[in-house]
Amino acid sequence: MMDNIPFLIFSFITILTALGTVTARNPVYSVLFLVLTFFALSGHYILLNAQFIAVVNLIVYAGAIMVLFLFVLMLLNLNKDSEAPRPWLWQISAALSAGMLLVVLAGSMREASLYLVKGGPEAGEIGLVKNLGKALFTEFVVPFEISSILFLAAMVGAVMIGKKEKQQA
Amino acid sequence: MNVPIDQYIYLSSLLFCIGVFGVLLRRNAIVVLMCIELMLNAVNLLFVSLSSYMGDASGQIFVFFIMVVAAAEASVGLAILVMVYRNTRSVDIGFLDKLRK
Amino acid sequence: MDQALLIEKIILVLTMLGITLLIATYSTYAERKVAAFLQDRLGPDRAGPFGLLQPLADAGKMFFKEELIPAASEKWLFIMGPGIAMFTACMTGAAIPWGTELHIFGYTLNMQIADIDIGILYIIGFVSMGVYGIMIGGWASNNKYSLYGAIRASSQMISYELAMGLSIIAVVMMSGSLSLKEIAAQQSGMNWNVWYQPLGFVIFFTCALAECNRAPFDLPECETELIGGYHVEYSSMKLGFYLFAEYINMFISSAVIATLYFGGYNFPFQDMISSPALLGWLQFIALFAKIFFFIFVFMWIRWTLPRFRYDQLMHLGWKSLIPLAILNMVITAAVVIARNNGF
Amino acid sequence: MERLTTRAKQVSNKEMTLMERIYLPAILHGMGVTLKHFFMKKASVRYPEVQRPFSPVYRGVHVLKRDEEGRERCTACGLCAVACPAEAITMVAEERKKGEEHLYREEKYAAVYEINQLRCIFCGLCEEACPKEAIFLTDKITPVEEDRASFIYGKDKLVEPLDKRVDVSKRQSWRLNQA
Repeated sequence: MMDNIPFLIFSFITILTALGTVTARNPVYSVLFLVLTFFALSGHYILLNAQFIAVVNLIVYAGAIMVLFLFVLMLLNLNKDSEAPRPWLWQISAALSAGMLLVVLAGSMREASLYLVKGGPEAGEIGLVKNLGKALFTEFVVPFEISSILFLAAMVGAVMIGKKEKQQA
Repeated sequence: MNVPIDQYIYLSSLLFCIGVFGVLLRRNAIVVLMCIELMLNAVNLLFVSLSSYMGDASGQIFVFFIMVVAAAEASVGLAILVMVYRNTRSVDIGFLDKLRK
Repeated sequence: MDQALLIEKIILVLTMLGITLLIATYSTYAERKVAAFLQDRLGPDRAGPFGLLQPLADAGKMFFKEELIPAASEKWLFIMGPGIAMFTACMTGAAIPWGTELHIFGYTLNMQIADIDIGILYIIGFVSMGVYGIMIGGWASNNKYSLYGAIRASSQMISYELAMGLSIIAVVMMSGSLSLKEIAAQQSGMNWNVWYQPLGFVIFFTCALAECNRAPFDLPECETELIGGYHVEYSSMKLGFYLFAEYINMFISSAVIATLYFGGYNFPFQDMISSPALLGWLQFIALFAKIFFFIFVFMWIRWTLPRFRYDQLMHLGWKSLIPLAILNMVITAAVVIARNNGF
Repeated sequence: MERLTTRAKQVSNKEMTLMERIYLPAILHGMGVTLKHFFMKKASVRYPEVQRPFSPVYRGVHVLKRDEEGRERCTACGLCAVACPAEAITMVAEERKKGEEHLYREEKYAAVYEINQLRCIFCGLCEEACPKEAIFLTDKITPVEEDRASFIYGKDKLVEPLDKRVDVSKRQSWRLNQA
């Protein structure tokens, strides 16, 4: 049971900060809670011997995407509690439906054929960048290229959307 | 370390449901986007844990692709939100169903 | 983990943290001296011989100044901001190989705190975290100038991280490893990466300046426009933390530059030294000599070049450095493939 | 038109060459310039230990001179106050009584003589106006005070002490040379 302690700590932080993200009144606090969630998830990844994914998770999510969110929040000056809360009934029904989804998910997972995955995580071989890179550039090279095209399209799209429309006005 | 795989599954289910709860609960479109990121991360956690337990790298590669999609989604989504804010001075998702009426 | 190793690591962590803080402290003194010398002045020379106690005087002043927290600020975030800046700055040093090994009192001390397999990614990760300290502090102050500083800092850091990563990729392709220890070990003698990657070095160095918010890229805190930028509202030791974090970042980025491009702890003709104990010490000294040189260059640039305008900054980052870094990456890739195929 | 400065540079908007657009040579050149200054002789003077010599015409705090027998030279004619562009000098005249001949040289003397050092611009016009060679400016710097009232110097601070005469001969001889 002693071995579980890091896992339990990280899980606790993950759930707590995720709830914080959802419930914080101020969107800036939401962003910061989410960053903490990503840190805790990176901790999980390290426990699972996936160091590369752990660091990339930090760089991409916490270092880039969340900075983007924070940037937009600050740019639009949305940091006041401008959001009117949903009515009570709505809140309760949201909690109910999410909870029901949880029950369904957990129940179906319980019955899933988990006999394939017994024991603990494999000793740190797969998570190493060498193995991941090999898989990425042999087996998954086509999806990789397609994802780069997706990235390019997203970049061009974001720039086009963000541009001020001068010609039409 | 000897955490059974079930616990990771429960954890990521819980995380996913928290994300769903947030999407249902919040009206601020930016926070809703963040809740979607949370759901994506729940899936990531599941992928990584399974990949690690089964000794197969494909799961982690998938996480990689999910991150790509998440980054693309965040950049385009935020660009759209900035434009919406410019036009309506609000990022309330309730504001956007005007087209329906 | 076996206990002796744990103790050794703890000692090493504390020592390196102490050295980092000491160097950061004396960087403030060096900054003032270098600035003065470049401007035909003498600089601080009152506290102690040659003003050597000046950092202590500064620290004392910082500690005893009145602490102000603006009434309209987000109090907790306002306090957290400098802490995050300091924390991320201190965390980065763990992956840098400070030497091969030192022989002290019969012990052999491995001079890297954590030989992380993906050391460079770890450093980039924590550098990209560094922006949170500035953003949170700037936003929580509830002041328009600090908000401007925070927004500038975030956009500047995101923009320059890209070119930085691309220029690192070229180095990684050459050495075939993401581990800083491996990269440093490959550059033994004078076989430094800078001879193969001069363009990459220039790009990396420029980006390092921008990431550290040093002049000419100190837009987040430019005094003339933003009266101090993100730390306008800060006083006493919280301000000190921000300034201190900047100097730690400068030290760490000098160490990274030295490791990636200038051979790390390697120095010319090191094969001629047969005693491993002496070699260990000399390598340690060589690395720090390089680091000090780069810290000096950082300061030298600060007191030579004027600050960029915001559009010039973005222009340089997106339209010059990133295309150049991509070009550098493609050429390196072609050469590496050609070499591997025996041309 | 006559040039106001010799350093004026013609602005040109010509297309920059590639070498110029890289900027690196210019940056390196600039850094060379600053590095040269790094090794140059420093212009600083370590003040309390090293003091730069004053020029002979330096105008500092005033002094009211006495004559050879120790009598105050000032006759309270008020010419200095009239000459003063900053209106820093005020005085109250009084007649010399019997038995005060050893104190005051003329029949009239200044009972009160005040110079406001905060108003004074140290132009030296009082000195020029004085017909009795009574007021001079010395090479002393006004010391620091903590309240404004202390900057109004009365006779206690202005008149030279009997045992510590102020030497203004350098200044006198310089003025003679000028004349």
